[in-house]
Amino acid sequence: MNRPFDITYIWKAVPEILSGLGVTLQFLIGTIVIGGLLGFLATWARISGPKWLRAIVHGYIWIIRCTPSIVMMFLVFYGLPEVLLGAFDIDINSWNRLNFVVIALSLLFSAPCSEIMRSAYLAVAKVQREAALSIGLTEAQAFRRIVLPQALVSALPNLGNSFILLMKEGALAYTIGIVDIMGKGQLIIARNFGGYSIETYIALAAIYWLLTLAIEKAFKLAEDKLSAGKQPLRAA
Amino acid sequence: MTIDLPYVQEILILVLKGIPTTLRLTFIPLLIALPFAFLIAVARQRNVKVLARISQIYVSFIRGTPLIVQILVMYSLFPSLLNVLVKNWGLEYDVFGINPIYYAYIVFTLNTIAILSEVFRSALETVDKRQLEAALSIGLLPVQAYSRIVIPQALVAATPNLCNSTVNLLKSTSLAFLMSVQDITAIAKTEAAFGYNYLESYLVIFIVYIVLCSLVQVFFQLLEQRLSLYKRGRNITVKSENDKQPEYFEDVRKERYHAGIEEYS
Amino acid sequence: MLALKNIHKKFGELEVLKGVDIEVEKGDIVVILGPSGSGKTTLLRCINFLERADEGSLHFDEIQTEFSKASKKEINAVRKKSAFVFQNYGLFDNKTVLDNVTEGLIVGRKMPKKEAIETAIRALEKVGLSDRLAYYPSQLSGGQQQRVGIARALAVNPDVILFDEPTSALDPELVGEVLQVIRKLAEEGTTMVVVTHEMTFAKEVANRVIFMDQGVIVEEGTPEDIFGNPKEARTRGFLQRILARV
Amino acid sequence: MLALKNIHKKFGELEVLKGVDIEVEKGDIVVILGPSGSGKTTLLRCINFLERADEGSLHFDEIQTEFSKASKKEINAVRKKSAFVFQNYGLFDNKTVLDNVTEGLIVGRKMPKKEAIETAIRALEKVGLSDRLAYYPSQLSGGQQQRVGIARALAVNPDVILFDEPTSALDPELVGEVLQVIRKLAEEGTTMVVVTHEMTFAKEVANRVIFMDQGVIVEEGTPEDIFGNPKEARTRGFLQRILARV
Amino acid sequence: ETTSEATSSSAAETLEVTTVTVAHTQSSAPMNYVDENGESTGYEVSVLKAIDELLPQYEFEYVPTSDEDLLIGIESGKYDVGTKGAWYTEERAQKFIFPENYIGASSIGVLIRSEDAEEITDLESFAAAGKSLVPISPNNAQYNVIEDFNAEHPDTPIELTAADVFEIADAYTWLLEGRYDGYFAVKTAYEVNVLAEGAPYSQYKDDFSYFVYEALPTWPLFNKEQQQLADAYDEAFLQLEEDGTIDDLMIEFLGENTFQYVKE
Ligand SMILES: Nc1ncnc2c1ncn2[C@@H]1O[C@H](COP(=O)(O)OP(=O)(O)OP(=O)(O)O)[C@@H](O)[C@H]1O
Ligand SMILES: Nc1ncnc2c1ncn2[C@@H]1O[C@H](COP(=O)(O)OP(=O)(O)OP(=O)(O)O)[C@@H](O)[C@H]1O
Ligand SMILES: [Mg+2]
Ligand SMILES: [Mg+2]
Repeated sequence: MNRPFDITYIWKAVPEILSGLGVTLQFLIGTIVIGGLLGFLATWARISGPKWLRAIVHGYIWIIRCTPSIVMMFLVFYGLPEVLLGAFDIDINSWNRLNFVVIALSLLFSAPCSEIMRSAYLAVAKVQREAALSIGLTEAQAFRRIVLPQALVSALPNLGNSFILLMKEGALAYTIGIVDIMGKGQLIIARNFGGYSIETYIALAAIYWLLTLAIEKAFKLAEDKLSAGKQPLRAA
Repeated sequence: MTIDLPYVQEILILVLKGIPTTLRLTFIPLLIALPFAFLIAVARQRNVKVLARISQIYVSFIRGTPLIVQILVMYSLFPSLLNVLVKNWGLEYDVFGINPIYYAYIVFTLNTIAILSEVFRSALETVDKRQLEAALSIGLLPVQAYSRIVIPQALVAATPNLCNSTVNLLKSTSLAFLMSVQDITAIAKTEAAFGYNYLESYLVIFIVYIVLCSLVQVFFQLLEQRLSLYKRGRNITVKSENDKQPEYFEDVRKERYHAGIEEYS
Repeated sequence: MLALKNIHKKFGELEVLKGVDIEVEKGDIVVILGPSGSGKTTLLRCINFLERADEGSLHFDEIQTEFSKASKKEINAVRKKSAFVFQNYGLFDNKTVLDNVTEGLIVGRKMPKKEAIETAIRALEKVGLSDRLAYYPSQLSGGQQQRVGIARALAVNPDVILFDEPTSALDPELVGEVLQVIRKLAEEGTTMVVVTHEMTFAKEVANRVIFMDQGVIVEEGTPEDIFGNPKEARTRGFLQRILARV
Repeated sequence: MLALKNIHKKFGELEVLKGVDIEVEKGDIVVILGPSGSGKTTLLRCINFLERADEGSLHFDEIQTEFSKASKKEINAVRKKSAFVFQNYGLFDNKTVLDNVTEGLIVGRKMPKKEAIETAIRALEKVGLSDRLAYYPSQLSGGQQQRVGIARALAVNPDVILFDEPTSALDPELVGEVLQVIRKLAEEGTTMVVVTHEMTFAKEVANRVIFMDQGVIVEEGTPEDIFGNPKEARTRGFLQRILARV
Repeated sequence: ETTSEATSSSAAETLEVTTVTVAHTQSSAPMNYVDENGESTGYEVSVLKAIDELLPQYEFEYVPTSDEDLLIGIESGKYDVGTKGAWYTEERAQKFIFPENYIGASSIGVLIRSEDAEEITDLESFAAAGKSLVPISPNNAQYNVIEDFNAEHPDTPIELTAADVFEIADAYTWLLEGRYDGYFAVKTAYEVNVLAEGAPYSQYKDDFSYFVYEALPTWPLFNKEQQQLADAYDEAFLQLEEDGTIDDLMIEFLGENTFQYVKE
C-alpha cells in the first residue's frame, strides 16, 4: 500500500498528548462528582419525591437526554453567564472555561446516570428494604447499607459505560478551546498539516485504551467486592 | 444576537431530508447489535472460557478507543486494504464506490455491541438464579429458559439503560459526517457555513433531536411499563371482566362458562 | 401494650383485612392460626407498617396513631420497638450470617461493635448456628436461613417480635428448640405475635390463640378454649380436619 | 427406575454429600428425613442437575451416566422426565399463576395451548387455587405460592417428582389435601421423592423412608421399620426428641 | 461591549488601554494554530500581533477555539474580533464587520497524480475530464470555490461532497490508490507533506503534481459594535504592508506572498 508509516512518531507524539491528561482527568472527575450527585438527587426525587417534584425531574431528564452535547455546551457557555448576570448580577464571564465544560458535561451526565441508578434500585428485591426497616434501621440506613450495595452491583457495568464515554468527551471541550488529550492530538495533526495523523491517532488510542483498562479494573474490583454472597445466574 | 427565524424555517425543511439517514444510522446498528451484545453478555456472565476473555478484550478495546479513531480506521484504512486484496485476487470490484454509510453502520454497530453487552450483563445480574433453575426443572431447554423467563425479567432493568444507549447513539450518529454521510447535523452544518448561521443551525438540530429522542423515550417508557407489570402486580378486581387477561385465558373462561363449569375470577 | 383497632386493607378491589381488632399485653404470646390466604401475613405487615393499612388505629405503648395518618417518626418508633421474622426469611443477601445479625445492633441501636458481635453470636447459638458465621445466605440450607432470620430478630431485643411462620422450614427437632427459645423470651417479658401452622406450637406456648379466616377474626381465646371447646363452626371444622389427620 | 450411586458433593472445603446411594422403583414414594443442613436439598438438586455432583453415577430409565460427565443431552432428558418443587417455591416472577403452570406444558412439552390451559386449571384445582389464575406471584400469600409450585410440577405429569418440603408453608388443612393429591399420583404410577419435616406425612404416604444426617444416609427402610424400630442410635435420638414433643 | 472595564480604573493616569479579545481557530495551520508550547501563532495571528504593537490604545488577548465557537462568540460579543481564514459573503457581512483590507490570502490549488498532469492543468480541464475530488468541509473556502465554479460551469460541474473536518493526510494516499483524482488543498500543506525534506510523503514526490487555482482573500471578523477597532485595524494593516512586515510574515508562514494569486 502507498501509505507512509513512521512507527517512531507514535512514541514521539505521546509526551505532548499526555500533557493534556490533567485536563481530561479534571473534567472527568469533576463531572463524575457533580453530575453523579445531580443524577443521584434526580433518582431520589423520582422514586420517593412528591408528585410534582417527580414530574419536574422526569421532564428534566427527558429534555437533557434529547439535547445534543454541542448544543448543551453552547447553552452553558453562552446562556449561563447571561442568566446569572441578568438574574443574580453574578459575572462568570471571566471563569476558567474548564468550569463551563464541567457544568455542561455534568448536566448531560446526570440524566443517564439517574436512569442507571433508578433501574438498579428497582431491581433490588423489596424484602431487602423491608427486612432492614423491621430490625430498626431508618429508611436512610436501610438504603445506604442494604439496598445501595446490592443496587450498585447491577449499576456498575452501566456506570462503567458512562464513565468511559465521558472520558472521551474531549471533543466537546475542544469546541470552546479546552485542550485535553484528544485536543492535543488534534493540535499536533493540525500543525503537521494532517501529516502523521495515523501515527498520532494510534498514540491517542493507546493512551485512551490504557485509561479505559484502568477504569475497568477499578470497576471489576468494586463489582467483585459488592457481589459477595450473590449467586451468579448460572445453572450447574 | 438575533435569531433569523425565516432562515430557521428554511433549514428546518432541508434538515428534514436527513432524518431517514439519521434513523437508519441509529436503528440498523442497534438491531444488528442486540443479539451479538446479548451473546457477549451471556458469555461473560457465565464465564465461558475463551469466549468470555475475547469478549472482554473486544468490549474494552472498542469502548476504550475514541470513535474518531475507529472512523479513521474504517473509513480510510480499511477500504485501502480491501482494495489491495481485491486487486490481488484479480477481482473487478470498485471498492471505493462503496457508499460510506456502510462504514458508518459498521463503526456504530461495533460500538453499540460493546455498550449494550454491558447493559445486558448488568441486567442479567438482577435476575435471581432460582428463576433459571425453576425453568430448567420443568423441562425448558436453557435457550427457552432464557428467552421466556430470564430475559423478560432482565429487560425490566435493561430498558432505561437501553434507552440511554439508543438516545446516545442517535445523537452520536452526527459523527458520520466525518465519513461524508449526510445526516441531519451534516445538512445543518453545510447550510450554516455559507452565512455563518450556526446559532440557527444548532437550534434546528436541537428541535429535530428533541422530537426524535422523545419518540425513542416514549417507546422505551411504554416498554418498561409493560415489562414491569408483574412487579407492580396486576390490578386486582373482584370481577375479572375488567382484567387484562391473556386472550387465551379469556377463551377458555368463556368456554368453560358455556359448558356450565363454574366461573372463576 | 399493643392494641390494633379495626384494621382494613385492600389490594386493588380485594379486601384482605376486613376490620381486625387485636389487643396484646406485655409478655403475651399470641398465636394466629388460619388457612392459607386468610390475611395473617398481611396483618403482621400492617402492624410493622411494611404495608399501609387503609383504615384502623394503632396503640403501642406511648404511640397512638391512625394507620392512614401515621407520621414517619411514629413509624420509625414502632419499628424500633419491634422485630419481624419473615415467612421467606428475608435475609440480607449481601451480608454474612454474622453481619445479618449485627446490622440491626450496630446501625439500628448504635451498639459498640464488639458488644454487638457478642450479642449476635449468643443469638445465633440459641438457634444452633454459631458455626456458620461467615456464610452468605445463598450458601445456607432453608432451615439455616430461617434460623438466621429468627436470631436476627432476637438479637435486637425488641419489645414485640412478630413471627411469620418461624418454623416452617425446620425439622421437628429444631422446632422444639426454637419453641424453647420463644418460651424463654416470653419469660423474660418479650411480647410475641406468632403466625404458625404448627398446632403443637400453638397449644404449648401460646397464652392466647386467634383464629382468622378470610380477613376477619373468627374466634379468639386461650389455647384450651380454642382447641378444647371451639365455639364457631368454622374453627371446629378447621381443627377437626387437622385432628383427623394427626 | 432411578438409581444414584455414591454421590459426592463439596462446596469449597465443605463436603455436603459424602457418598449417597439411592434406588427408587416406579411408583415409589420415598421420603427423606433429616435435620436441617444435612444435605437433603442438595441431594435433590444433584438429581436434577441443578447442582453438579462431584462424583457418582445416575441411572434413570434408559439414561446411564456419570454426574461429572453428563452431556447436555442427558441433562435435558433427565429434566424432561422429572419435576422439582422448590423449598422456596421458585415461581416465575414475571408470569401469572396460570402461565407459571402452562409454561412447562406449552414450551417444554409442546402441548397445544388450549389443552395446556385445561391441564393447568385441573392441576390448580387440585391444590385449591383455580380462583387466582391471573395473579402474579408477588400478589400471593406464602401458602398460595407453594401450592402453585406444586401444581406446576404436577401439571407436566413427569415420571418422577422431586418435592423439597412441599408443605412447609401450608396450614394443616391444606397439608392434608396435598397429601391426598400425592397419594393419588402415586396410585397413578408417578414416582416421588419427598423431603419433608412432617412426620405424619412420612408415616402415612411413604413406602420407603430414608434418614439422612451430615451428608450420609444413616438408615433406610419401610416407615414401620424406621418409626417403629429404628436401628441406628442417631435415628432413634432424632425420632425420640420429636415424639417427646408431639 | 465586553471591551474590558477591567483596565478602566487604571486608565485615568495613562492612556486608556482597552483589552481586546481575539479569537482564532486552533487547528488551521498555517493561518492560525497553537504551537508545541501552547502559544497562539500562525500567519493571521502574527499579523494581528504586529497590529497590536502599532495600537497603543488596545491590548490584544488571544483565545484559541473552534470555528463554531469563534463565530457564535464574535456574534454575541464574547470575542471582539476573530480570525479563522474566513472568506467574504454577503450573508456573513450582515452578521459581522468585514474591514476594508483583507488580512491574508490562502492559495489553494488541486493536487493530482502526475500521470494526469498533462491532461489537467486547471479546474476546467479537471472538470472536463470528469475527475473526482476528495470531500471538503463546508467550513472551508474550497467548498465555496467549487460551488461557485459549478454555478459558472453548469455543463461540466465537479462532483462536490461535503464532509466534516477530518484532519488527516490520508487524502494523499487516497489519490495514490485511485480512490479520488484530486485533492483541493492549501498549497502550504502540499509543500509540507510532500515537497519538504523528510516530509511524510516525500518518497511519493514524483507521483504528485499541483496547480494553483487562486488565492482566496481572508478576513478577520469583527463584532458589529467594533467599527472603531476595525478602522484601527485597517490603518495599521496598511502601515504593515508598507513597511514589509506582511511580506515577511507571508514568507515565514506561507512560503511566498500569496496576494499575487488573488483574482480581483
Ligand atoms: N400485593 C398483593 N396484591 C394483591 N393481593 C395480595 C397481595 N398480597 C397478598 N394478597 C392476597 O391477600 C390474601 C392474604 O394474603 P396473606 O399473605 O396475608 O395470607 P396468609 O394468611 O399469610 O396466608 P399463608 O398462610 O398462605 O401465608 C391472599 O389471598 C393474597 O392473594
Ligand atoms: N452454595 C453453597 N455453598 C456453601 N455451602 C452450602 C451451599 N449450599 C448449601 N450449603 C451447605 O450445605 C449444607 C446442606 O445444605 P442443604 O440445603 O442440602 O440442607 P437441607 O438438608 O436441605 O437442610 P434444610 O432442612 O434446612 O433445608 C448446609 O450446611 C449448607 O450450609
Ligand atoms: Mg403468610
Ligand atoms: Mg433444604
